[in-house]
Amino acid sequence: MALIEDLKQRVGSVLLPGDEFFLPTEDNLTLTELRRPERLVFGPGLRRSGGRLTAVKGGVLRHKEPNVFWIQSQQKRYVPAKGECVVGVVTAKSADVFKVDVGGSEQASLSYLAFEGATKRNRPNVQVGDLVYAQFVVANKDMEPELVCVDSSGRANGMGVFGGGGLMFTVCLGLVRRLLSPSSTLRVQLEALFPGELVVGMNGRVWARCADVTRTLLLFNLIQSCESMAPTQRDELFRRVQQGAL
Amino acid sequence: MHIVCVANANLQLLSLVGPFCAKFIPVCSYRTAEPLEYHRSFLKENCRPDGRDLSEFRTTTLNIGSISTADGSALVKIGNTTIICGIKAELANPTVESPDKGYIVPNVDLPPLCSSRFRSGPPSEQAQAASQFMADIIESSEVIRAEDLCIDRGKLCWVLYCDMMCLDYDGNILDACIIALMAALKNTQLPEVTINKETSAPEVKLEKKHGLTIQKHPVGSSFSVFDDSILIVDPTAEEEILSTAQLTVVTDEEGRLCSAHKPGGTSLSGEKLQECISRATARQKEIQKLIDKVLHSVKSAE
Amino acid sequence: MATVQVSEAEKVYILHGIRDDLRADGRGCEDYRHMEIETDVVSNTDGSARVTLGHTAVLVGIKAEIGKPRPLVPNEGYLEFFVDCSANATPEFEGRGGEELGIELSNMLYKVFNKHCLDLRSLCISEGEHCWLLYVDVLLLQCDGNLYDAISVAVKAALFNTKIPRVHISADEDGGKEIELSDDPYDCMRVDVENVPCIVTLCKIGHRHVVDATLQEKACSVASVLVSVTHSGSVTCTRKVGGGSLDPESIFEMIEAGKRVGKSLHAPLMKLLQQEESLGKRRQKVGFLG
Amino acid sequence: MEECESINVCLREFGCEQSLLSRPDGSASFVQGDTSVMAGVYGPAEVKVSKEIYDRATLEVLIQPKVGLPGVRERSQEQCVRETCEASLLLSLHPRSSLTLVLQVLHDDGSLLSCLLNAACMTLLDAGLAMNCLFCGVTCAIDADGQIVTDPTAAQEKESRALMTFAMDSTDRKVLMTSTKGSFSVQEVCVFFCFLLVEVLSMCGSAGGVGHHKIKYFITVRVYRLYVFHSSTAAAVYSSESESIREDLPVLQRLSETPILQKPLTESQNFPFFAILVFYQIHTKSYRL
Amino acid sequence: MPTDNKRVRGPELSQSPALFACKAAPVAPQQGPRADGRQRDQVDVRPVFVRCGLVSQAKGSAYIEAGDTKLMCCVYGPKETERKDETDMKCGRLTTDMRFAPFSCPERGSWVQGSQDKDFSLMLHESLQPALCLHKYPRSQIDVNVVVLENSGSVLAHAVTCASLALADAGIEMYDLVLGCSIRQDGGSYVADPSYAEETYCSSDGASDQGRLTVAFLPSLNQISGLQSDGEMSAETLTAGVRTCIEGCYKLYPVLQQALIKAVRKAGPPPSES
Repeated sequence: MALIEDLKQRVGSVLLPGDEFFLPTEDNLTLTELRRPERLVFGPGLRRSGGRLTAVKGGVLRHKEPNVFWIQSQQKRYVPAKGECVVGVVTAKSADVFKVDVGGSEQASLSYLAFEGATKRNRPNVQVGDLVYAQFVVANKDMEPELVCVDSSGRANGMGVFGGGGLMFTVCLGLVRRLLSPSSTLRVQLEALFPGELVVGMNGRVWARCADVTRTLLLFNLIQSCESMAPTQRDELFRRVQQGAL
Repeated sequence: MHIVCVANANLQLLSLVGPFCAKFIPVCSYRTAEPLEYHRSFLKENCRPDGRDLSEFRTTTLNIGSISTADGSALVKIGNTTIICGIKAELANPTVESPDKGYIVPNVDLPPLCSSRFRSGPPSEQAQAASQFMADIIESSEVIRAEDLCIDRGKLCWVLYCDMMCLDYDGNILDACIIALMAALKNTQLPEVTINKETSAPEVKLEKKHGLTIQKHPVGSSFSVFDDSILIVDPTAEEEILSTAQLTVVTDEEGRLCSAHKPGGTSLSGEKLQECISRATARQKEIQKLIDKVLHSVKSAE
Repeated sequence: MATVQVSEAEKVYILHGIRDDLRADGRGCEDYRHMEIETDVVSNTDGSARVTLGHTAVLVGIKAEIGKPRPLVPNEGYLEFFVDCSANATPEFEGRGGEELGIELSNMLYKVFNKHCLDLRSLCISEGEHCWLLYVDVLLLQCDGNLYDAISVAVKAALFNTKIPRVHISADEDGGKEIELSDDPYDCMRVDVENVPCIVTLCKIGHRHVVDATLQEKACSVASVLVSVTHSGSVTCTRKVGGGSLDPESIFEMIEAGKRVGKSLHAPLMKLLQQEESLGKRRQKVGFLG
Repeated sequence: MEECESINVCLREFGCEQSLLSRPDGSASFVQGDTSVMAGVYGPAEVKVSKEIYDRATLEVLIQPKVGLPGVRERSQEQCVRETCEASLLLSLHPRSSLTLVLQVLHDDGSLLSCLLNAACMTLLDAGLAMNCLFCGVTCAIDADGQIVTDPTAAQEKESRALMTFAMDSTDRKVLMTSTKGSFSVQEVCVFFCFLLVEVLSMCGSAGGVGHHKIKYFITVRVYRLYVFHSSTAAAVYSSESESIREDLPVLQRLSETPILQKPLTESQNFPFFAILVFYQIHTKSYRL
Repeated sequence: MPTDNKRVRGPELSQSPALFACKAAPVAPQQGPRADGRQRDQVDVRPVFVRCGLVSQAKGSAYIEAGDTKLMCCVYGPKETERKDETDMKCGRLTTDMRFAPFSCPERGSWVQGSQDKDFSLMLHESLQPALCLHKYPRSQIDVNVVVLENSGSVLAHAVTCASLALADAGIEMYDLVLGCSIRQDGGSYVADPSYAEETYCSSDGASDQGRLTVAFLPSLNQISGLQSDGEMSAETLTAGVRTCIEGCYKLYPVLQQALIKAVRKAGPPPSES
């Protein structure tokens, strides 16, 4: 298909808002022709309206087999998306929900019952100001976002209220994605350098705890400085840290 | 009686019977439930809910000199939209930079009285933008030469406070403001001022009055863009809210443009703009005729 | 304005009492509460007075400054009023509430203390150029009803206490005028307060009206009438306040009563003020906490 | 009918830098000659109940002049910028939230409104907000001799007979906003439109780190003379030179990024370089210069 | 004074040309018939022109013209209260706003509302409130906005009349209409419904009984909802003045009734209950 070819050709190049691609007209879909149209998936930054596909964000076009396209862009403000795990701060308690600030435009709600083992009698011990690691089950533009701290089988699976100590800080959303990517060299390098706990929320909030406060702070500074560094520079920096230069 | 109408059902009805028959079906609820669809169904037939076609202005009426406390005044009605303009002349010192120039200070006020969308307190952004627009028009078109307002170079000059107040907001206030301002300026009578040589104090002869020299007669025409393509003239308040862009073109009697003001909104092609300009030129002639006619009747009545 | 919650039973009690000319604190319908007046309480003003009426406490300070007369009346000085409703008086005055009441009160004061009651021409120094400007600052310290009456008495007392330095105008070499203030602190001008009115607030409660209503009584009334009366019994200002309406006959009665009460208020007030002044420095200052 | 030779109209040197403020969600500075504007955008964030719109985000634009408080003129400029941004942003994606765009004028040396518009566009882009199209603003002046000056300085503006500012969108190349001052003939406005040739000249991105891109765009607006008479279709020539951005390009130091703004871009700088030429033409009956 | 950044600014200082006039403006005659030919010491109010329902956007509106005094009033509501903390569960809230157009007085006024405008708004509020059935509109707010287009005396009195008409036009439940009337007392004689010149003119010597009086009156209930006087008058003069004003209100009453009937007729017959 022409569109796919067109798109594939542009993979890796920069698109700007307003760049358009034209989808094949619906007339091609005839009943006699048995060939099913290829399923196309458009991710963030691409918008389909009628027969047009428009880029709405500035960034690099990415592709994943078979036909998944998205624009990789830089952003600071988090917009909740279903299924994403985030680090939030509990800001209020009401009758049966907590209000959690996740950095979006609206506070998310988190039910008392959405914790592992929580029942009407056995309420989780969560205070205002606590940090929680939770997952979005409802996140769309028209509804209040809703978080849970259990997976589909009712297990905590790493989610829930954070223990004491540690440090939370905010980085840009691109760095978070890099940290979470399965092939992230950055994460591996960090782990090698400072063994400890690292919780990364998709909303750009990172929580870290190492053996002592000094190391935690070092880790925090390292991650922050990684935001605008090339791999080679980073390697250099890490090497120096390892040698105790910092 | 029907309370709520399903939009789609009505659309079909409308397309069958045409927009004019739409009045017989419970239009009110359709209008409030789906205002945009309601308007679209009319625009499709090249007419508008109030019976006008796309390039038709509402009836414009003008009343000149109704406020005796003002030095010049005019009340303009375009359909329901009502603007009153009162001009007060005062004496002041000219600025050091331009010692031979007077001041014209236009201000537009949208009080809470004229529509429920305005709050009392300092002027809204819309009112401020309108004031700035009027100031730009006066400057661009050179309606009055600022030098004419000078009485004694570097010492004394006139300040014309042109205060425009909206009494009924039903869209298209910019056009109405320009007409009101022009008519009020033409109606303005300033007393004679002389400078006493000995005391160098001004002396005003209130009984001896003269009018202002009006150089240009700018007239505005406002347009609204519906659905990025349909252009309608003289929008009502409802149409202004539903439309995606506004455009005001101001021309003078020589056909020159004083302003083409489009503060954003959806884009417009050059041809459409050209269309607007020619409509505005025609409108300028109509309005100038109206002002002259009313002024004449006021004079003959005296 | 400061309000209190009054239950229906209390209202009926107050209403019935007033019907029989018996008020909750034992007063009659045309009696004031205990009033205390002290003048010259703030040393850095030109005139000041403190008045307490029941629990209502008001402080008035007057500053005289030289200013330019208004273009329309070039041969008169003028008064400026500012009422500060401090949140100390009642928490309701915090923010906008106090500001609105302050404007309302000062507007009323402008109307009451107009040129009919003061000789504003004596405040003129040179016509069209200089005049005395009296800044009257009213501070509400505590609110227990009947603010208008307390403020008007305090303003009158403060005006009585005001000492404006004498000025001498001399022509300098260039023909211009020079204003010289007298150095002698005793060489000063006094304001003639004989004709200055006092406000009497009459509250319509049931079929009768009472003078100097407490907050509880105020809560029972539909409307009140302010009458400002001079010593001779002429009325300088009237105003209906409150959400209700009154029939004409009761308005006439209230004006008549206001005139009667106001007239009888002036003589003892003036006597008291003169008495205090005659004490001079021997006077024992009470101050705010006394 | 004569054929008009191309005249050399140019803009002052301009430049832009993005993401230079840490607090806002998107920021940019735009420099046109000596005119310079700094901008920041916050959002989508929580909205005041009184300003909440049920089906789209509320956009607020605040313009701060170099000295003093914003007045009526700034309010009028705010209206222009806001409505232009509203047309290009997809506000319906973030209902019941607020976007706040703050524009700080650093120096005004003419063509301020166009500089404000350009800074606004760059900021929105930097914040990664969903947009239909980009837009750019350009100011033209007609001087006393009838000559057209593009991107005038304050001195040129003062001497000019008429002044016009346009904003064009990048997809349809149509007029988003016009604001004019002074009087001019209908022919002149046609010429103006003919002149409007939006040239998204250079847009370069530098990439650094694993999957981390910093994209820099330069939008140049150049005005050319068009030769087209009686043509009613808008022809767009869209030529782009693109080079894919490799993941691990050496990162330029932050500091060294600033001078690039002033310098013309060269291949040697190893920037991916795009040039998009867009000819914009409109139907005109006839014009003469 | 802080500069007004929200309006187009003029010069720092400007003065009315009337201040420099060679000849003083003619003063209102103190004896004999008045400048506009009306009679002294009689309840000779100016003929009024009243219209209801002129403003398309408002729930109810009225325009009143008495001599050269021109006023317009619009009513919006009942609607949700703007400030949540002021919501009254039992009773509606009435807000009044009265302002003068800058060109309405011989001296140019400022756009910014002064304390005088606020005082007028407050008196308007006090005069109208007793006539409204506010308990029928719990938790809501009714806005009354008055604009004075030309001030030729007795503005407050006419503002009250105009506002009550607009309220009636808006279909707000009321116990009665409210009418306003004012007089100017000048020594032993008085003028009813004074013009601007008669209102502001001040007598040269400190003669007694100089004052102005405005009364708001509910004609069918025979109640006074607003009373405001200033100047020095004896209690007897004041009482007589109030009676005069009431008489003046009764004179206006039929005109207003006619205007309302006309407006109701124009709105068309009520739909039949079939």
